[in-house]
Amino acid sequence: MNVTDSLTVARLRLVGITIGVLAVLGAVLSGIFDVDLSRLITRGFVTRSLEMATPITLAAIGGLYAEKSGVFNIGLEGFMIFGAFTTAGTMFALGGTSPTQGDVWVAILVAIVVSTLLTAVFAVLLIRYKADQIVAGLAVWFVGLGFAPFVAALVWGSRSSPGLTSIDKLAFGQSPLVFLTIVVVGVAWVFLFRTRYGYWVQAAGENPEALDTAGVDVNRVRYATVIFSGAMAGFGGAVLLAHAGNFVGTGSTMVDGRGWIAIVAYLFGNYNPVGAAAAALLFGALDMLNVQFQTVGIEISARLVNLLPYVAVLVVLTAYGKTRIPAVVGEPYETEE
Amino acid sequence: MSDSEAASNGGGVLDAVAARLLDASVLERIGIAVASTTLAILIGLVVAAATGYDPVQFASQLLVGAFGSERAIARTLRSTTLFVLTGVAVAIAFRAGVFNIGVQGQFVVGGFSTVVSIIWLAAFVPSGTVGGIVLMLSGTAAGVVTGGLYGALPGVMKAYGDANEIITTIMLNFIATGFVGWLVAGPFGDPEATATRTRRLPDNVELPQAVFGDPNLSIVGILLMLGVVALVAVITSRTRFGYDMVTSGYQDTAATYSGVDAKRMVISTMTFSGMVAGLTGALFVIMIQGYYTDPSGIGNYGFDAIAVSLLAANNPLGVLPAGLLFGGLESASSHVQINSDVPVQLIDGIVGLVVLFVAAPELFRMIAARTGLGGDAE
Amino acid sequence: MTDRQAEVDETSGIGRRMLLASGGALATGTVFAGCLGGGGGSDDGGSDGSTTQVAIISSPAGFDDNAFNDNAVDGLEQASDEFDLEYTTVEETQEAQYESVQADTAESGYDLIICVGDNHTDPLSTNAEEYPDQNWMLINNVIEGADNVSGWIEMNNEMSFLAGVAAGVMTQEDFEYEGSSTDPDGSTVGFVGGEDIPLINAFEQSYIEGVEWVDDGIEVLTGYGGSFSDTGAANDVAESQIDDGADIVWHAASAAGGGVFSAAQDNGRFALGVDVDQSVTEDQYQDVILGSSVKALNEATYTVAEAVVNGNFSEYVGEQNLSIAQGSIDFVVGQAFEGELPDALSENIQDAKEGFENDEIELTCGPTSC
Amino acid sequence: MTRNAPAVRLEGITKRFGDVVANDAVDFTLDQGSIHALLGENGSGKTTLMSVLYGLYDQNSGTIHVDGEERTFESPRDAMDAGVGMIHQHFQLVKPMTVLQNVILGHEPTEGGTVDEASARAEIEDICDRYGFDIDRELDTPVEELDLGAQQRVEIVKSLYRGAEVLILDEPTAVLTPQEVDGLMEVMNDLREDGRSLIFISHKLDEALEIADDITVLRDGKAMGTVPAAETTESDLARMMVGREVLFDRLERDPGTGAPVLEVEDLRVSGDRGRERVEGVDLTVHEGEILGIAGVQGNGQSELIEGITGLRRPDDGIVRLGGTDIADRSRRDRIEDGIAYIPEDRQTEGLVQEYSLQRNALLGNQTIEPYAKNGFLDWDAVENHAADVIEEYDVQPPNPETDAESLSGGNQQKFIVGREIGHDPDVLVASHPTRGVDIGSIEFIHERLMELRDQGVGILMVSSKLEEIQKLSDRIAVMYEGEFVDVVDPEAVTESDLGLLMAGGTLAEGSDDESESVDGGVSS
Repeated sequence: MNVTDSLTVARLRLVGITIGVLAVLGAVLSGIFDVDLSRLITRGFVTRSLEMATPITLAAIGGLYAEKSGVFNIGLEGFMIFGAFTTAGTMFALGGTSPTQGDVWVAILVAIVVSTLLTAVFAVLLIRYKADQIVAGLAVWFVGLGFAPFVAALVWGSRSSPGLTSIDKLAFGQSPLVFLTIVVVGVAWVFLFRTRYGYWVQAAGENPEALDTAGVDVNRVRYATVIFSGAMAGFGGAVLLAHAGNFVGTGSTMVDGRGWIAIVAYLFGNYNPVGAAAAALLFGALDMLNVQFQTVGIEISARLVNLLPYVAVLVVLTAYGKTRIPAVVGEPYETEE
Repeated sequence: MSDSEAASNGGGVLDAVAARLLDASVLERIGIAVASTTLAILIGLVVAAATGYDPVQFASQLLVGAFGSERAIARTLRSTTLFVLTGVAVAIAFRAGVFNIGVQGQFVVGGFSTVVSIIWLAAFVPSGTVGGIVLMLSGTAAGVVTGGLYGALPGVMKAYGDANEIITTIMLNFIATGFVGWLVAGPFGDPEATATRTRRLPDNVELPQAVFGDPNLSIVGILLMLGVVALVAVITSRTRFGYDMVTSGYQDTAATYSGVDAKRMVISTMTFSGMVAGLTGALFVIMIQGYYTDPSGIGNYGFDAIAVSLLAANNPLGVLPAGLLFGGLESASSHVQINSDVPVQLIDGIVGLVVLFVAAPELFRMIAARTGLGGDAE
Repeated sequence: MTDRQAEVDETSGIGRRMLLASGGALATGTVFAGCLGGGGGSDDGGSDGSTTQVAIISSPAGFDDNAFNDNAVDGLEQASDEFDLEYTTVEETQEAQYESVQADTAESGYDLIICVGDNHTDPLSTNAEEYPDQNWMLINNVIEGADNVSGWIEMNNEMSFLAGVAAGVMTQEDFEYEGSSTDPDGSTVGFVGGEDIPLINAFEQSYIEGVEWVDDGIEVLTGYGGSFSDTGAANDVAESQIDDGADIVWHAASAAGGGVFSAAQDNGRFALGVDVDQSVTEDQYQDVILGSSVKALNEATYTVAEAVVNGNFSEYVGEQNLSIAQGSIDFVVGQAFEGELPDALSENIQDAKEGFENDEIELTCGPTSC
Repeated sequence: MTRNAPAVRLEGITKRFGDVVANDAVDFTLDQGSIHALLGENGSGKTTLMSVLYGLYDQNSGTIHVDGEERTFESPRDAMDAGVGMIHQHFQLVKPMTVLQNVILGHEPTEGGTVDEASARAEIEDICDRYGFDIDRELDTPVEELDLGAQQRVEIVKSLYRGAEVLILDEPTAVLTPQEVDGLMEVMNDLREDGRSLIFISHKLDEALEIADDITVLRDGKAMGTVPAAETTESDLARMMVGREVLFDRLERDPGTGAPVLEVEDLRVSGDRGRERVEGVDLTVHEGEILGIAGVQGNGQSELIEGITGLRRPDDGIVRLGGTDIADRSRRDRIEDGIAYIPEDRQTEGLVQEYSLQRNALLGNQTIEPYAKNGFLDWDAVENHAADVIEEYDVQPPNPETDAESLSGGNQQKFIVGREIGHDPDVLVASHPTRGVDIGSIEFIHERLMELRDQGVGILMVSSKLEEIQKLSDRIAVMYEGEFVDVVDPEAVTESDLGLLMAGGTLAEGSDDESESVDGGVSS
């Protein structure tokens, strides 16, 4: 059994868990509370679960690329905040409080570009200046929490934007960004496991010397993946905003922990883009199931049910803790010259 | 005598070099901390100027807000107490090579269980000073134990389930905030209160004020902070446990070779770290809050503590000045809010930048090498 | 009681006018609230006697919530336009800091300090004593026995009840407007809360009672997004309720409420606003905001600020109310729906208000908790 | 064989790391279609020189010529493009990736944007056929599941796949059995006959003499000269390497043995991946005896020793120390019981690199009086201990404040040996006590071990150096695939006998063969 096979098994296991958990929870609760299951599992539920999973999936794919190559980008949350803010700012700059759909797309692109630039600075700190990855990542979060609302306050006189617009639905009542994300997941999988660059990414995180001696510049690979991770997190933030329609910068901002969940999602998905997407969907669906419970009047504390994904992560990490972390994550690679 | 002569030939030079390097590294760490802070504040001032505020006024308000009056100093010391204690909690774990990102959660459950246990016990203990002392001691013990257990949990999961502690502690932070929030709003909520909070601690649970007359700052708190710092410094440098712990942090294989049980070490480190976090929680509720409220509004001491610890190079003694810096910034941000129109998020951003720069000491080494400051880089 | 009656007359006179103006003022006011503040250098302001200096300390939710806190600031904004008055916003989201922030603010020499939210009560009872010459205003509670605190209680329960009445009436009507419509076959309405806390639980319960006052056969779907800032979560809850048959959704989710409006807009249903006329503050959703249940908190801050300027603060010391009886809580029709809504709505609202004025309606919950 | 321009010519290569001169104006010439051995002790600069040639390091001065053309290699990729390949001592393989992915890493054929595995597979199979490699059967196996010999063959195939004309092999025999070494020699011969040029880095004189056409000796970063293999002898080479005469004599031995101190019965220990690596070993070490364990690395010696010292919990069996079964006791208990251990890996186990020698002196002693009392440490006592070890074992620099990482390998090892012997143990377990240590230190450590034995301590020693085993041991146990195949008297066997046993053979089948050189290759 080779590496991709074992990952496939992990992925299948995860999908199994997803379906299992949801089915059991839904069935048991609808039985206990005598609620028709079709009221619980609606098309809207599926749509919202997908939308919930989308930004997490994008950030998770970025994060797993970086970590596969040996760099732990714990700053995903911060980059998502920047992404969301930039999207809102651009939409506002282009179209005031009533931007067009074209403005939305432009804003998403701008957010990706801005995130890319910011991450480039971050990547230089991590790779060239060998910054501690955990701490620098946390710092990105702090900086995001500070500066995004600060700039928002300068732009709008409030840390939250006024209502802008959200992206129009496409076929089947789904956002085009959901479809785009599905494509991204597929491409990310093929790229990582089927192209030479994907091989390099994997080698950079497992044995950078081997890659170096094969004539590939390890740090160049890592620059690429780290910048990609920030761009994807920014993209995730942009998608979040494009679905929500306005920026909220109070408290922990509208991103509200999704970047952290993204990290958990790819660990859960064993560094496989498809697995990460499945994990994100699991979290999204759990969250939305919680909403359904409230709507149909199943009386369990929302606050407690909201903790379910976190508990699930703990159980799975501990019971199925064999997530194989790339061998040299966190270690800067030094070529002698 | 002949030995020392031999040493002075070949070894003497090396000796001097080694000693200089050793000194340099302590100086260098201090230098990096100072440089990071200065650079971050400079960037903050530039941002302030660029967005149309008066940077000089902003800077002076930072200073006045932190140390400009007795009230300011008291406020600074109050935050400093919490930052230092949580910083020590983080430093303990980091020293041992365990990334306890979960100090926030341990701080929350510790404080909450202090409140709950004191309120429960108050019915059995006479009122008055003696009763108050009994309540405070037992409440603090409850906080320490709960914090320790909550810290032990990810330790056990790491040791026996191979679960990455960075992830598990982050998850446990969310769970602590959510679950305690639920408890405060529901089962443990004060039925009389309109706000979301527990019942108040009885009146005899109060620490002597003694300093600056600030009702929320007690000399006991400051002494406790200094005591914990000293205790942890002694434990890490003078005890077998400390040696085991720090050795595990530097090189776990060597620690195992020397007879350290790696799994147990992870658990005891996390427990120790969690106990200090729990103690901080207890101090927070007894000295400052007086009841428990929704933990999502309690402040991010546990997260900022990571930065504090890092700024101090995870040295328990270094945590004192680092905590003072953060306490000062926190205190200043309160002052800036009241007395200026600069959006206070700027200070949050500056704190983020401090952390970012501290994470990249190499940056300053290169700057130093380029500019010829700070002597030769290694 | 006679003193009190006099106040009522005076305040209710302004009340009506301010209520209607509140939405518009808020829309412009909040845009600058974050940067304006009272200007720097107000350290010893107020003592020079010319310009009145006011500080306002936020509730744990913080400013920029497009609702509660901003509404309070809005009154000051208006006062600063009309009088020689400057104000500073002090955001403090940590309850543990209130005692110290209040004291620090008092030390800075403001003529009036406004504390937004019930969470300030305990610290303020200490500080009101500590700073006996300081004028304080507390929103949502009173300090018993303090002669320097003006305590204002907003009857959120009454406000929520009115929203419930409006929702109950409209879900039974067959009503269409620009692509949105009610569902005449079903009678289901929704409520979306921010955080699941006693304050908002009281909103929920009073809303349900309002709906059932109209017809107790109407089903009320309730849910919480878990946050006052996550519009996405509020949107999800509202969509789920709309999926399940709700055609009118009201929210008590502060800044996150925007998500409820967009859910209504995307699914061709209607929503109701809270605190201020949200068809104005969130005007891109005006085509689905039938109306808003509002309270004149801005009126309260304006009134007290004016009193300080005029040197008659003492008239407002003690318990003050924002209530239907005083004309400072009402239901206003959305700006796009002026004259469009069925008469049944205004009739029922009028009946309900009279019910309160004549003490005929009893609510389970108080203004801040049940 | 055309011999026009040399395949590789290095002129005046100087490479410094900070103040340390690793290569000092080294000249080196590799003829086309030949095997050139680069001999030298550890730290003599062999690997550095080859890393310069391979583009891993930039030389400070000097020139590189390949096929007569001067070249500058910015990276290994440049070197590879010029046809230079290198097989590193530590394999440069990505463990979880498959053999095929490893071979083509950095040179993946692509089609339509994705890796064209089919054409890569065909090409690799072609190479395997040509040189008789067997790894084409395992192309889809993750490399980490292969044994070390097979991993080495993957490395060689990798270089060939990349079109290497010049192959640098960095100590390729270190991890192989003598029989596997023969196999490698055959492969090298085939490659030479195919017209490729090989550089063979080694510190084993016999191997160099056997396979190489020319031999260059490095010492302290300087080239001491190049000689044709046919015209030199082991002792000439040894003198060039060490700079003085080297004694190959066996030390005097006192055969008297005392009571058993360490008894192991039917010990079973599993390795990291759960597989049983020690499959029922019995052994006894007596007072005043050195029991040597010979064997090719990876046959369970590490697990056996870890099972005895307490670093690994045995699955089954008895470990009796002075009559008490300690198999269930912890590592710490066993230290306190009197087992001292010179670990296999001094860098990661025996020393904390960032600690001063003083702090390192406490390593393993942190529960033992006088260094610790009631959980508190007595740093003065520790410092005295460190100073004693430094003095007695001549550790350089003689400063307890020096960080361990700044010491040379030999000095690090002397410090560890001194510290462990300082425990006043009943039993000393020594794993590769002189690996990577300079000759002076080797002699010193050997003397100390003999002294300790003479004081009545039982010593269990594992070493992959046969001459060390033969020189020190009173009895030799040969370990193969988790079991002892034989216990022999060192006086009664030759190195080739041992080699045969280590490869799983028995002495009855055949006692000698011509491929083994005479006894006593110098090694470091």
